[in-house]
Amino acid sequence: MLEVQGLTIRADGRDLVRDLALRLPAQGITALIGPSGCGKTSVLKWLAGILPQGLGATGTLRLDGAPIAPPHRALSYQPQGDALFPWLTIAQNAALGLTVAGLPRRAAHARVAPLFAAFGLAGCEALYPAQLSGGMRQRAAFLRTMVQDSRLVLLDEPFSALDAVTRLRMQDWLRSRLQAAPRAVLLVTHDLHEATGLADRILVMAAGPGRIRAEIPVPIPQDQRSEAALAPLRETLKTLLLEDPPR
Amino acid sequence: MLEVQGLTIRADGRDLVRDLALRLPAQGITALIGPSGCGKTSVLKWLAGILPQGLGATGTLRLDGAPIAPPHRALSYQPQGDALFPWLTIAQNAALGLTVAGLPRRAAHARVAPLFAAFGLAGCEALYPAQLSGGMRQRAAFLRTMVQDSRLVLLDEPFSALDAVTRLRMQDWLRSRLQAAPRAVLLVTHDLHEATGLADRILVMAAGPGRIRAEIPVPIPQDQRSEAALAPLRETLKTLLLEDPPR
Amino acid sequence: MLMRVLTPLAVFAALLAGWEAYCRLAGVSPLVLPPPSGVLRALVQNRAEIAPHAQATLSVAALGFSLSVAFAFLTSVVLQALPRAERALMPLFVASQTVPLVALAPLMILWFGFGLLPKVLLVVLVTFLPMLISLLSGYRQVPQAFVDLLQAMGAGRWTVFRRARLPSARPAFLAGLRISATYAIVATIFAEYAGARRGLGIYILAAKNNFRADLVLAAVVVSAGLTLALLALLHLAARLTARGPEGQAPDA
Amino acid sequence: MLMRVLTPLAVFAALLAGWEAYCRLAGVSPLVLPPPSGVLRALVQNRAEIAPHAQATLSVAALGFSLSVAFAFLTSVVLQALPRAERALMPLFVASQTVPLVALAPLMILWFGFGLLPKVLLVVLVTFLPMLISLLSGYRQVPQAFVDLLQAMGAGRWTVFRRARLPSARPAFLAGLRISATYAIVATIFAEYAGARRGLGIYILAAKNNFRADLVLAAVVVSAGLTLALLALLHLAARLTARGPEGQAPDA
Amino acid sequence: EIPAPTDAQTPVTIALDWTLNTNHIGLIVARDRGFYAEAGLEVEILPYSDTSSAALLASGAADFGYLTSLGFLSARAGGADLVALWATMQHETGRLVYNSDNAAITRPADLSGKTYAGFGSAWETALIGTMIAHDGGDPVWDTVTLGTGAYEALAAGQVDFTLEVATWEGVNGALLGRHQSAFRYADYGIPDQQNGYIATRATVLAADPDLVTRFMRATQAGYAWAADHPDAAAEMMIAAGDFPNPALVHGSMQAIVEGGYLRDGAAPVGAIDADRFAAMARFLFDSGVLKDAGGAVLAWPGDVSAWYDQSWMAK
Ligand SMILES: Nc1ncnc2c1ncn2[C@@H]1O[C@H](COP(=O)(O)OP(=O)(O)OP(=O)(O)O)[C@@H](O)[C@H]1O
Ligand SMILES: Nc1ncnc2c1ncn2[C@@H]1O[C@H](COP(=O)(O)OP(=O)(O)OP(=O)(O)O)[C@@H](O)[C@H]1O
Ligand SMILES: [Mg+2]
Ligand SMILES: [Mg+2]
Repeated sequence: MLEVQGLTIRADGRDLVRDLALRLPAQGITALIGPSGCGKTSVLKWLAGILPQGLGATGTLRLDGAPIAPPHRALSYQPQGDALFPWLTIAQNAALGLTVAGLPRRAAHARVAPLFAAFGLAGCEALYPAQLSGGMRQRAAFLRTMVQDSRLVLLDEPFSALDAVTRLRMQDWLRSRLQAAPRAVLLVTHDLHEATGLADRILVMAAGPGRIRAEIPVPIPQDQRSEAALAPLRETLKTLLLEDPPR
Repeated sequence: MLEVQGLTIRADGRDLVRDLALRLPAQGITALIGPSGCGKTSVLKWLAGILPQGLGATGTLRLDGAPIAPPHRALSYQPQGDALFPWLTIAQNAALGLTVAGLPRRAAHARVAPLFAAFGLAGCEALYPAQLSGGMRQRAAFLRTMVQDSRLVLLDEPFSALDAVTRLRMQDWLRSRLQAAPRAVLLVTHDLHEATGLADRILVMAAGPGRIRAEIPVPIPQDQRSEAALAPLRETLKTLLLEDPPR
Repeated sequence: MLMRVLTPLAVFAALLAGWEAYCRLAGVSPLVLPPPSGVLRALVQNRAEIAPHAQATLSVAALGFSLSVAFAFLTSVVLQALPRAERALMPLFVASQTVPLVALAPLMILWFGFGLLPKVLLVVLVTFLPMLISLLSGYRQVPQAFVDLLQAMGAGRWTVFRRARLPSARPAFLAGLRISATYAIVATIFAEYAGARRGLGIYILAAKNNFRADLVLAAVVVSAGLTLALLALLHLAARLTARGPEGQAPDA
Repeated sequence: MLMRVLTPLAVFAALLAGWEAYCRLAGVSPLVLPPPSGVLRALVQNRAEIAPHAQATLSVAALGFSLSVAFAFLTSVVLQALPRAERALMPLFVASQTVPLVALAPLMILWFGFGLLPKVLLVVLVTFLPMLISLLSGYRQVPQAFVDLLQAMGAGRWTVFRRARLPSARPAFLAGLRISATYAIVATIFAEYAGARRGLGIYILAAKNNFRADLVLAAVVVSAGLTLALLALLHLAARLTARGPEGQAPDA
Repeated sequence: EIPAPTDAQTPVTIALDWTLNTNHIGLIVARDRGFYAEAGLEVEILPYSDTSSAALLASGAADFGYLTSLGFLSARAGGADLVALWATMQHETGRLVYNSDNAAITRPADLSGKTYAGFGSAWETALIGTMIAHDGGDPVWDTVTLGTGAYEALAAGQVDFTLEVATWEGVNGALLGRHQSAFRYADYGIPDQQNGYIATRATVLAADPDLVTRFMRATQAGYAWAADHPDAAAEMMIAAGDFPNPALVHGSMQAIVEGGYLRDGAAPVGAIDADRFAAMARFLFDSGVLKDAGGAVLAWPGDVSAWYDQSWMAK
């Protein structure tokens, strides 16, 4: 279990996030949802240990009760968009986390190779990102993240660069992928349809300064999440989100 | 009523859109929905008379039965994003369509001025786009389109640059705006939640080559479109869209 | 902000100090390498003599640069309207940059006399292309959506140019202006070298022929000062003419 | 594609024809303006003499250019790691471009003698800054997400540089290389003018002092040819070393 | 003395004052007839460049320099540590030229108010001013600094007059069929001077007088041979250099020999005449051309005999 306490993020004397507390169970998807600029990305970057230079932060992070300092191997981070390096093949991109961690190239590729099929990328190993469709690129980015074998995966709006239809497809894909190989996930999004469709638990953030306003469990099993079943929850969330004054 | 018949759009000998027919009533919102690359933008650009150079098109366009050739004053086009000119003030941006059409500057500004309040932009006349939030910029773009007094408004994914919460807000705003000042609208989107939330009628396009697969009326009155009421329709649409093979 | 000015100045002062120390300690002949103090003294003592030369250089540079900007602008307007002409002419313009001007300058004096023409022409030759390339690439930087919007409003080619392409090219234009301005003074001096009545080029030539390295370097200092002043002026003009909120921030 | 090559060539041929016709019809003295045919004849007749000069120029240019690229690369690596040093040094580098080299070149010969050093230094002076600026701006063009990704993977500063910044700078590096290459030959000729044993600069100077405008222009043609060959070589190298699918398309 | 063995040749460089021409004939002859090699020297004649030979010599970039009279005197007076070893031309080869069809010019006084194509050296002003004033004119004129472009500009009538070397540009003008007339400096108040000095640094002379002697004697032998065999020397020169117009070299050599420029009376080739040396120096001092390193006009030092040294000629 990952626990954040008293997280305050400051920029130029202004609190972007104030005294935020967070608990992430060892299993399941937690969605972090909120209006633009409320600090979702900042919280995620702090967890990943890559808060931008201008920002200062205080707060404690515990993994199973023991304090840890990010960046930590137990957490892997997937930035917004796919962030695939255009000058590397898909295989090289997928192995990036391993080679950066010091694994020899050959060993890293051996670790990555068996996963391509499961990620719907069989035969794409030697292609370059520009040769792939948006959905395939996104799956390659997931492969790069998942092969790092961390305990918690931090996803910053993984589907925001995709069109809505591909997004629906990728949500289905991610759901089944996580059922096949469970992993704890923190998913940042501002799309309530996405959050309700994927998450086991939704944290609603409010802006000015950023804080957690509500924690909403999603009690519907993953395979029964039809539009009708999710409708009441979505209505609630919509009201919650639209309550927040526009910025 | 606007009528398109036998529209075929070609690029390099390949048909992007083939033999497409379309009828737009004089009132209400028609959504054009479909996967990425199916040709939605191309159809809209053909209607606006701005098909890119590489593309060739054949087809007829009739307004109330009489053939017309785009660009035509009866149709106004709003490109993806907000396309506000950063070097013009909001008032100058809003008056752009009028001044380009040859109206003197003073007269154009006089026509635009009374509308700022209704578009939630009172006091922003002399500001520059960079000084406005995303939602305000989008409203300014709508103001620029609506003041052109065309009979049909062509919107290409007007909300795609906005975050999900602002998008919800802007959908509500557009709905009420159109109720206050009705206008026929053709709304291109690939977001089924958006299409069902706003449209009176949904045209579902399929790719390879682009064609209309289904025409689905949305019989629910605009003020009763709760998540629950829309759920069955959304489920149908989702199935329809996901049926199309991924590209 | 203050630090951003002070640090380079400190480094510069250190360089000068090192040069001065080297001259004094190694006892270098001032004929070969005068110390900075010697250059400064020469500059102060001969300021009355240098001033008219500097003024002559400045006028030629200003005239050539203005003509070059005007000419580049007109050419860019024509070329953006005629893509075929652009494709035909740009390779020639680019190839023209590979000609060693050091060889051409004396010939140009022969061809065009020693009036203003050859010097202005040389300045134009040096400064024209960066401007033209910047402008053309600036026109291309207009977002397609802006063009689409205007065309759907019924705008013709010229309206699209005037209302979207031209304003979009402003940053690129300023960048080109800055590059060209950096070379305007240097190119003028270069042209004067090949033949002139007056100007820093002539002054440098005479100083060199009279074995006055200190005066050569004094003239170099003046020339660098003129260029920096020209750049500062452009920076100011860019700020003053900026439209929109970026008028407050330095956008150039 | 063929048209893109043929149209500029046709325009160029037309220009040459106009020049030739002017020389013949106006009866210009070939001492002042030789016709293109005269230049060509001079070039062919004196090719054996020009060749060793061209070769000398090419070696100096190649050496200076390579050193400049290597030096610019090393400097860029150091400066991107030390932002404070970058802020302190860049204004000085930029100011150095405002110095009229025409004045400095003879002094450099005096300071560093008749050997390779002053000429190579001049080439470096001219070509270093465009490279450095291109590289530094290239490093900055790396998407923040790439840096974030690597840092979250535990990468240090150097790994981020090597795996993300450096490859991102490739297009900017190639652009800088092209700009610098355009000036390498010209700068060498310029340096030779101030003092050399051999080289196109010396050849041009001698031809000029012997009143042989045709030989001057022949040497100019050779120099332009060398520059274009250098640019073509770079283009080829860029294509051959391209990674990814853009390797097929011209990316430079 | 014993010539050094040929396999241990001492490298020596000499910088030129101008693009290779007949003034340098002795250097080419000495090199190509092997006089230098016999003296154990491997002489490299550096091509002319935009950097003056006086500066190259003073800075140590060359061991010897072929300098114009003005170049030597300015550098020496300005504090450069140079010693003249040799004077090629026993009389002034320079002269002031104008187009013969320019009816407005008949005498130096007519040059007042005319346009002069100059070269950017300080003594031109003193020279022309003195000539005009000596002839009773008002020494005011317009200067355009053109360098070598001066001759084409004069031929094209863009300027009224310029200075030339009679034995080079003068011969070339005649070959091109240009009708030009000239005023000799010495006729209008300028002391007749020797021209074309070979100099070295005093430190070189002090450190290795033997080298200087070997070099200068071989050079002298070269010039002497050239004076005796003008046509053969011209051929040698043509073979050595890249001369577009061989007739110019022959014509120039002929003019040099006929004009008594190389050999004047009984004096050995290259001898420096003390009186004429001092007279010219005096003229330059008095007309304010010579300045110190700080730019201040120098006063006549009274004696300049230490500025040259021809002890290498003595046995
Ligand atoms: N480097 C920085 N310096 C100063 N302020 C910053 C910096 N980075 C972000 N901010 C501010 O912090 C706030 C939160 O930004 P953040 O990116 O975390 O929001 P977000 O919730 O991820 O928004 P979005 O949904 O638009 O991605 C914003 O108001 C932003 O302007
Ligand atoms: N100028 C062009 N030349 C050739 N093909 C083009 C051109 N413009 C678009 N296309 C192709 O036409 C097809 C339809 O493009 P279009 O932009 O109309 O799709 P869309 O439905 O709007 O997609 P999206 O949802 O991604 O905006 C795509 O396959 C695209 O690659
Ligand atoms: Mg974010
Ligand atoms: Mg589209």
